[in-house]
Amino acid sequence: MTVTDLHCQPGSQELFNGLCLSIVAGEVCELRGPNGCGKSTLLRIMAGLQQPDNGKITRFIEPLGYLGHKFGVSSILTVRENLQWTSTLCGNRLDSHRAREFLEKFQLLSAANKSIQELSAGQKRRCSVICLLIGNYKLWLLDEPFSSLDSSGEELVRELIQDHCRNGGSTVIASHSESRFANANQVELGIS
Amino acid sequence: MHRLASPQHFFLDTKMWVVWLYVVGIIGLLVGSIWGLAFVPPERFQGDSFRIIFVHVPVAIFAQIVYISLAIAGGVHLVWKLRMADVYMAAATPVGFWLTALALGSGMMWGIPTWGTPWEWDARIVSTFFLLILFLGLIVLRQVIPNPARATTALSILAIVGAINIPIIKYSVVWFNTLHQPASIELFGDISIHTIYRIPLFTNIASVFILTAGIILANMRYLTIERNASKTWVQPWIQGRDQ
Amino acid sequence: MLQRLGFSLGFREEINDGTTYNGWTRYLCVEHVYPHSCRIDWTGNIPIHPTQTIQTKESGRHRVVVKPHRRRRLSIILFLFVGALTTVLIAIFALQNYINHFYPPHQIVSGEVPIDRTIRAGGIVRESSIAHDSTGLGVTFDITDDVSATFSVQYEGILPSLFREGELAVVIGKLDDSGVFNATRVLAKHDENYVPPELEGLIEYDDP
Amino acid sequence: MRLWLLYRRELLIEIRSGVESFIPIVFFILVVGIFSFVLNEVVSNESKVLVSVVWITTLFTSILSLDNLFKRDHTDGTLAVAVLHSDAVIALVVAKLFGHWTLTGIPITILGPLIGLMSGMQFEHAAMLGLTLLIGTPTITMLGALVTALLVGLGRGGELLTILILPMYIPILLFGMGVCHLYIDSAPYTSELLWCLALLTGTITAIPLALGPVLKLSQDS
Repeated sequence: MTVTDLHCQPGSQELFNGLCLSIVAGEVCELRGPNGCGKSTLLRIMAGLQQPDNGKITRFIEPLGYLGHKFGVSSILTVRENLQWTSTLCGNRLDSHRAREFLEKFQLLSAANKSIQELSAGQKRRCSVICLLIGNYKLWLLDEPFSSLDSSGEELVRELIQDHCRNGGSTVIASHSESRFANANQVELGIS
Repeated sequence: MHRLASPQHFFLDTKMWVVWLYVVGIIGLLVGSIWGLAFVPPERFQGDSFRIIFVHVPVAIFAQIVYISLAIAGGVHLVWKLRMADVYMAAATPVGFWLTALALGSGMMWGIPTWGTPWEWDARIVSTFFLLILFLGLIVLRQVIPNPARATTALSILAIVGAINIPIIKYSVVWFNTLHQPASIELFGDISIHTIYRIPLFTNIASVFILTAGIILANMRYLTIERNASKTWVQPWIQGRDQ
Repeated sequence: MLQRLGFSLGFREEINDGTTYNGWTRYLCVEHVYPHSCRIDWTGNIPIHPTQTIQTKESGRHRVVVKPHRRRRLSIILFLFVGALTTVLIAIFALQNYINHFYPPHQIVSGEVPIDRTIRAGGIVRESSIAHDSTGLGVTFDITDDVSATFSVQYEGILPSLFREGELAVVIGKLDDSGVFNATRVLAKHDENYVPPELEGLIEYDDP
Repeated sequence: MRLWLLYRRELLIEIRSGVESFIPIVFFILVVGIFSFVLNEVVSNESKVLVSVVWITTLFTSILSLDNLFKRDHTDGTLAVAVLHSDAVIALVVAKLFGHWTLTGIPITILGPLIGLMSGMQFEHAAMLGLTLLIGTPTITMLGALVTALLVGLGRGGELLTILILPMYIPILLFGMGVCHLYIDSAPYTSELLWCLALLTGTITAIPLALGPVLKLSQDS
């Protein structure tokens, strides 16, 4: 995926101008910067949810895994129904065995039949990460993936990202917590 | 034509056009309406009340034309993302709204002497009324959506859907009207246009066209300034050095 | 290592290299770039997922895009075409058989008309057939189609201002068994009226 | 298959959200009831009025219920996930339209003629009313969904919806009612019925495909 001379000016303040970026397979790219510097806007533009003022994004791999601030799970349905819904959406089969394995890995097995409303924010975040895994996308765009996750959850997600990159996927993370990835290339989004 | 696409050239070059459009438009309107209102013999059925036709017909025609042009600008914006298309839409919507309001007003003024009631559920008045609502929808939508990029795209989609609906609405209203409660005297239907009326009418139509184009252009110039306020070439005008 | 890549006008040639990517067969589509379009010089490799092997073109005028896509676009275009076609056909068909909006006089006279239901009948008002009865508003007149069939109409109420002999009129009401049509409403056609072009067949009525 | 699963999910959400999804039907019955009560002497002898009342209330019920068509998914973020899969979004949108239609369209198509029969309408007039509703309600749902998609995520999209959609609904209303009125007058109604069908096929071809990109556009709130 390549981003060429992106210019975005939502309000009066110009977020970025002439930004060039290319995400290569098997690489973690971290967007750093204080709040309000347009990290999530850039992520939304890369995901295609938002139109930049001008500039062009060529995406080589079409389905992108995007994890935004909102949890991508519908709050009325139960965890299991959400998993099933995401698998139907992405078009790849999810048998109950694999679902159970995911739930065990994320310690959500107990909450499997409770509706999302009753879960805590951390559990919701884990559920949306499972949905991300189900889609087995090549490119992950994560917006503050570690927010509202406890230490075990954070550890789990980081390990997931690492082995995702190892077998060829790539990830873009927008977070202001300090970097924990060795070979990640940093993109500083300071307010000029 | 490509030169005009950039806001700066657009603003500088069109200064003279606006002046000319205003001048010709106003003169044309004066000539046409004076001629129509004063010198043309009264019409056999309705006498003097018929003269409102010189105001009503051109205004009603251009109300629809402006809406169709909005839809075209919407299409252009969706396909080529031209900045000018967006500015045109922002400028033309209020003008279209006031044109339709004027058309309705003059229609009512004409209704009082001929039918005795200002509001007559006649097919043509009803479709102009719905056109007014469509324009209102456009204006309201623009104010509700905060993000300008999304606002323009939403507006262009609504304009296109609306434009597709105009002929259908017109047809269904005319059909419904003639079916149930028979169409009373059409607005200008039952008077075939004699030649003596034709000339002032056409001058009026042409002058209204020029005037609307002038107003829209002036609006567009104002909007280009407003949108590019932060740009350097705009600063002299912001300090009001020369208008 | 990555050259600036721009979109360009070109045609897409699909080479099916057989590998599948989560259920989609992968097409390698090579876009042949026309010389006059923006110059793309493509050298070296493109950061594509390492598991995909790419066959490089020596002429350098080709840009290789690996895009797993399906035969989706064709079905969408087909669906759009069929849908639009049916809509237009139905609309045309609707416009055509709009005209027969009321029963002509010969049907009324020959009795093919349901008796007990409110129906619409229309025709030309026969000359000097309008007779006001003495009591007040009642009026009788004959409607004919200038060929053979004529039927008389009995109506209570004010006749429309533009109702005159020799003009078209439409009556709505019930036909009683004796062949007299007692109308609840009488509508007279305009003399010259601006009829929107697509409604040629329509008759406009006028009723005070 | 996927469509069926998504459709089931829509129904599940509606049922699980409890009474809220039955408000439109109650609203429909209430408004029709009020109208026929107030205009009692008119409605009883002239079934045309009742047809108009039923049709106008259908419009308002659909506007009332269209507002939260996308709202729940937008707040949850599932809309953002769905929009990213550009080919799956069409299936989701069609499932949503069906879901909404089953909750507002079908009950109205059943209740409308029923109310008509109850207030003394002849059977075949009520049947014709049912037929026109059957053709009209999907068109209303689809057209309304398009305009709602424009307003997704805005705070007070609901009231604004009415202003934007009503002019678009006029043709459907007029032709739908027109067919019933003509049928009651026993005048030939085929051409109007065909117009209803044309509107239906027109919306079926255009709207589902257009909703995907429109939803994508209205994501960046």
